[in-house]
Amino acid sequence: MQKITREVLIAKAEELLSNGTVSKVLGLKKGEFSYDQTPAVFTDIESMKKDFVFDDFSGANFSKYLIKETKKGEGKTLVFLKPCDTYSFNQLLTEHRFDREKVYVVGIACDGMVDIKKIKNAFGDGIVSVDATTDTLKVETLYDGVKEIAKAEVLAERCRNCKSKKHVAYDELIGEDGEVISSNRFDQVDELEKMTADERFAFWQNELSRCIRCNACRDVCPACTCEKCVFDNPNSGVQNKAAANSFEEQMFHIIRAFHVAGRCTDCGECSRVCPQQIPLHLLNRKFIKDINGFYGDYQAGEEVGNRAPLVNYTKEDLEPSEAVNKGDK
Amino acid sequence: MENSKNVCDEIVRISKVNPRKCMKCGKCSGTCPAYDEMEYHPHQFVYMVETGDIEPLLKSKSIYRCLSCFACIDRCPRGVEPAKLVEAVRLMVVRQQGNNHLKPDDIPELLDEDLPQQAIVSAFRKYTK
Amino acid sequence: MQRIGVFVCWCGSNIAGTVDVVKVAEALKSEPGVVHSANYQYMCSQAGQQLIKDAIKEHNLTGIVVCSCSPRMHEATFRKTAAAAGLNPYMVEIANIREQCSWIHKDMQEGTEKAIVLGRTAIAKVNLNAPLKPGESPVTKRALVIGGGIAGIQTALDIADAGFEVDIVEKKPTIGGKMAQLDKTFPTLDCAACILTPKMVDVAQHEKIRIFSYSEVEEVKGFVGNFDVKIRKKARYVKEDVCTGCGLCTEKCPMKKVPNDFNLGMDNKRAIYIPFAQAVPKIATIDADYCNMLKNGKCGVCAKVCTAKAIDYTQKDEFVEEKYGAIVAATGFNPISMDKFDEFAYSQSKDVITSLEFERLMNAAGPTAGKLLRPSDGVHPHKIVFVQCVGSRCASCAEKGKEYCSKICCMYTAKHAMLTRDKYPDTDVTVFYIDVRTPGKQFDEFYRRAAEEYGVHYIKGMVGKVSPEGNKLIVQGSDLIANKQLKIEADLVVLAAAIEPDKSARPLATMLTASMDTNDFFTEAHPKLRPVESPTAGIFLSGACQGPKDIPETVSQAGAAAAKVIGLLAKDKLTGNPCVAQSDELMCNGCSSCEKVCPYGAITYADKEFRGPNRTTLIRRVAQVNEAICQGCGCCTVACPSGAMDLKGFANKQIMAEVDAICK
Amino acid sequence: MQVNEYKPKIVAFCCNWCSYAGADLAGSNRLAYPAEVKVIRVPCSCRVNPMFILRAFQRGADGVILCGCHPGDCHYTSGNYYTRRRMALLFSMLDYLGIEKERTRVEWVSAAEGAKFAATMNDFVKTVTALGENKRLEDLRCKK
Repeated sequence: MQKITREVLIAKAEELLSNGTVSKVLGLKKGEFSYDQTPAVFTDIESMKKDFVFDDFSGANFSKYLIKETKKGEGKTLVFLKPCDTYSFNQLLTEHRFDREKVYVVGIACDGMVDIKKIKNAFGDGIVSVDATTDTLKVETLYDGVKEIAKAEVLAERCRNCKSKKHVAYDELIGEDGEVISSNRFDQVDELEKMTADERFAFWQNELSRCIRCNACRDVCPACTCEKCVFDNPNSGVQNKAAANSFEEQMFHIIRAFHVAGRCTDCGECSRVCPQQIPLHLLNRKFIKDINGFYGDYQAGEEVGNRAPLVNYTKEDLEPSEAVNKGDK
Repeated sequence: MENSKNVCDEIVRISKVNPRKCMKCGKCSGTCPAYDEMEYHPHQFVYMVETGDIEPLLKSKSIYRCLSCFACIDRCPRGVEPAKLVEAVRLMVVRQQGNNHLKPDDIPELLDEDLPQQAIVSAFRKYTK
Repeated sequence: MQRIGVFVCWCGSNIAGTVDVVKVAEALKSEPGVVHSANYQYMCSQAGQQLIKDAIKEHNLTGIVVCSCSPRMHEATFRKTAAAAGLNPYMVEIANIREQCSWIHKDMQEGTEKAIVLGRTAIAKVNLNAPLKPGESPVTKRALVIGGGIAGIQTALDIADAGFEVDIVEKKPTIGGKMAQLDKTFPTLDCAACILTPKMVDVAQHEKIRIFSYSEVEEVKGFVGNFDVKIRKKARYVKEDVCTGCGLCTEKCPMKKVPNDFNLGMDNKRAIYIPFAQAVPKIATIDADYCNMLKNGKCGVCAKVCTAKAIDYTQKDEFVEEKYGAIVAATGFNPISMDKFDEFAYSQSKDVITSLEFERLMNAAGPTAGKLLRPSDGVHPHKIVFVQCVGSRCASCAEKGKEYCSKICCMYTAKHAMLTRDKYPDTDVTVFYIDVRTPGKQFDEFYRRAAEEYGVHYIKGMVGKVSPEGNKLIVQGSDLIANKQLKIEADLVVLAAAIEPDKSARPLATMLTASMDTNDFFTEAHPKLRPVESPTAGIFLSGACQGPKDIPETVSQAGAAAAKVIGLLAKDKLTGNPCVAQSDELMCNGCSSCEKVCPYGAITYADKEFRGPNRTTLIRRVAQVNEAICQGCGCCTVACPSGAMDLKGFANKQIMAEVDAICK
Repeated sequence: MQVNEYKPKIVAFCCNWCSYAGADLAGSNRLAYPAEVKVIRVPCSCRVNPMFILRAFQRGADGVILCGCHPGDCHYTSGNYYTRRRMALLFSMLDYLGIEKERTRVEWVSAAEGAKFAATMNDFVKTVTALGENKRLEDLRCKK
């Protein structure tokens, strides 16, 4: 498999910019540290050569940025999408969130991205840089010199349980397209379901009590693209910038998960960006697992135009009482 | 069976009661003061005559328990007159040879101070040929 | 800030008996926005309404809360009251302190406390109410009647006589329905055909009525006043406008072994047929399941003999699309299947028949030309047993029968018994019954005549078993009055099968969005006060599709439904329900979730320009609600993740205010 | 009457066409159920946003029950089918978070089922009373 590097992508961008296919490139540029990357729009190849980054830390899902970016000016936007990003891309198209004609998608193969938080969990906060050119990462730390760790150990959660190597949308591909993978992504949900209610409660209390309501999960989520979020809307009745009482935050996470239920592609961005490392993907995966179990397998974004399970029904659907008692056998 | 039917027709003829008019409401039996004394109750008389089930009635002591108070006749919503049927069945029995239900010899034993003379006379009329 | 008036009704002692109304009025005085609070014995009375009107003017009220009976009872009344005093009627909220409080609680303190909470909840809501103005929609002045039995015929005639156009859709090749199959009709014993066929002819000749026979309703869209209906005209392979109904084809067709459904399969018809002599329209129809020409291209006799050249083997189903202002369901009934009642040996012996089959056996146009002959051997039966309540009042055997009383069986059984005895005095007739129910004009007299004058044996008790033995049927049943089990040797057994709604009613109800009960009878808008209307506006009910009915009742209901339709069609414009969905375009994502769940297709999308950052303009796709189509269910409001979609009159904020008030 | 007897707060969302009418019928037939139950009338069960249910819990409700027309009988054809999906997923999620699943319920009550309405409410109040006060949703975020 062709290794996707920064250089390969810059060469592709140069080609597309110079032949006029696209007028700008949506990519990442370096932040304070090499692993700390931030989205950027490049309109010329020089600035791209200077600032564009792509490595094992370039996990961000770009689909969401397309909503705003495609509305700015004429011309197409070039975006490099990993397989998982293409699902979000399709889901947004299904919801008419941007004009497909204004995007040029280059699908790029992906063998998993690294989660810096896992490295930090292993070596502490003082990470200066990480060399991720091989399967063994060389981590330069501030206090302990250079450490080594296997890439497999610090793969992002969603990559460890990668659901698909297949691009469901692209204009062209770099590298080979893969297959949909049967992953073990519901194992953790299973484990939780097998617990008693008290144990589950304890688990979630431990997790959710760390939430600081920074809204990072919402802001990054490619399904959370509302013009105005209900939690910011004074007419919704649930508006709150800062929580008035502790309850409002459970409500935030439950409602957020509910609002994206059936639309969430399980891209894992919410958990990736959570500064408190709350496993938010476990809420989404619960909904996905239930939807699959109750109404048949459904993968959001698999095809443009699919009808999401919550805006659909059959006359034989199970009753809510059956839904909650499914685990009590 | 054929005989029963003839007997029934005869009972209907002499009583001038049409048992088909009965709608099985049970008011006759509901009002009958001799109900507890009777094996077959007024509504059953009507029904059994209607269906031709006459033998049990001919043998039953119930025909002598009816007081002929005519409450059933008075209260029947369809004008069936059950007491007349009971009377007719009784007549079918007592009119046969040797079937008098009351004999003069029985009287002294039945007498008491309160018994009105008229009752004895009417009992004779009722129970004998 | 609203200026709210609270009006607590005593409803005589209905409310005041378990709710301290004075205390409720007093407690609600201090709720936010309340400037006036009163109580009165009967708020709905003229004087009570005057009290509200006066208070609106005197205290300059902007909203009112009436604590009274259910809003389903008097919401409309108090809205009118408010409107009469110049207040927007949608500034009225009702706190249901009767049905949902005083009538279910016995304790005064408990009832009073709950009434206060309910009042507070309504006040919280009315604080957020806004004046609403209903939209208007035009009315298509044409009615559709679905079903061409006596119910549909009468409804159509009455509507048409009032000057409105009516279309009848009948799935069979002729109108007439069940009544056309009947022999005589109780309690007057006039012949069904004699009184029905003139009406059928009236329908055919009425300039305002069109008949779509051999047709079915395929699709219904729209709403009251504006229904769009697609009708499927099934291919009958005969040109309707050409066929003269001479019937020559039905005599020459070589395919003679087609079960005649009009005679319930007791004799045969040809593959091309006219159901009966007085059929309307009198047009032949080819049964494609049996026609050799259609099946394998061999034959063509009918086309050869037809002098009018009406036969067209290539005919296809056609679709007609038409607009209607009102729709009447008149889909009628059928006897239930006797297949599951093994105890009556219906499927074992040809001489166990249903009452409808008996009806055909007695009918001069029936398979025996009106002679009562046993289906098995054509011999005249001398002993007939009728069994009532077969499948009716059958609560424990839902898969076999029906829980309800079929209502018509007692009377038609009395009729059958009487007619048999009248025509054949040598025939002995016994009727087994659980109850004899005869609540109708001249009904009990009729039944008593059967028993008293015609000597029909009525036996209180049910038949438990019928067993064929030789050419006899041994009927084993109980005589509860004699307290005996009876065994009767019968020649013919007639089962008064329960009736059920026609199978086409359920899918039709779904198309019409009209509700049904568990037995698939259409539900009326109110069981007593609106018995001929469906809860769905613009849908009316006629005949047995609403519940078991005899002919006089069906005809009365048909007329009543027609009157309601005429009332609707006489209007030029309908005022809609203003409690409809509303999309806040500023917040709408254009994601189409709302559109997908809308059952009425009331939501469309438009690209709109919005102001973007830095004096730019953005074009966004946003949802727009057609207020004339929206029925106000609110499904879209929940599908909408951003909350851009809200429901007027039941807004998110209002419901949450209610929740808060209850939980306070 | 006991002074400290625990009385739960129950919010019942009832659709206007079936369940609210069923509740009225329960009243007309004088079928008693506890005063703890307070009904909010909504046009259709599909009008009930999960936010309303959570809001009720937030404001101290101990149980929330949602009543609508029987599947297939929705006045608006399909509203209750959506309700059924939404609530199946929401209730399953609440259960997943360790919240007592008995605190939420969906029940189909037709306009003719006054007796069912009363029986349902009696049963629900009994169930919620046995569970006691609703603490878990409140406590989910507060680490003890």
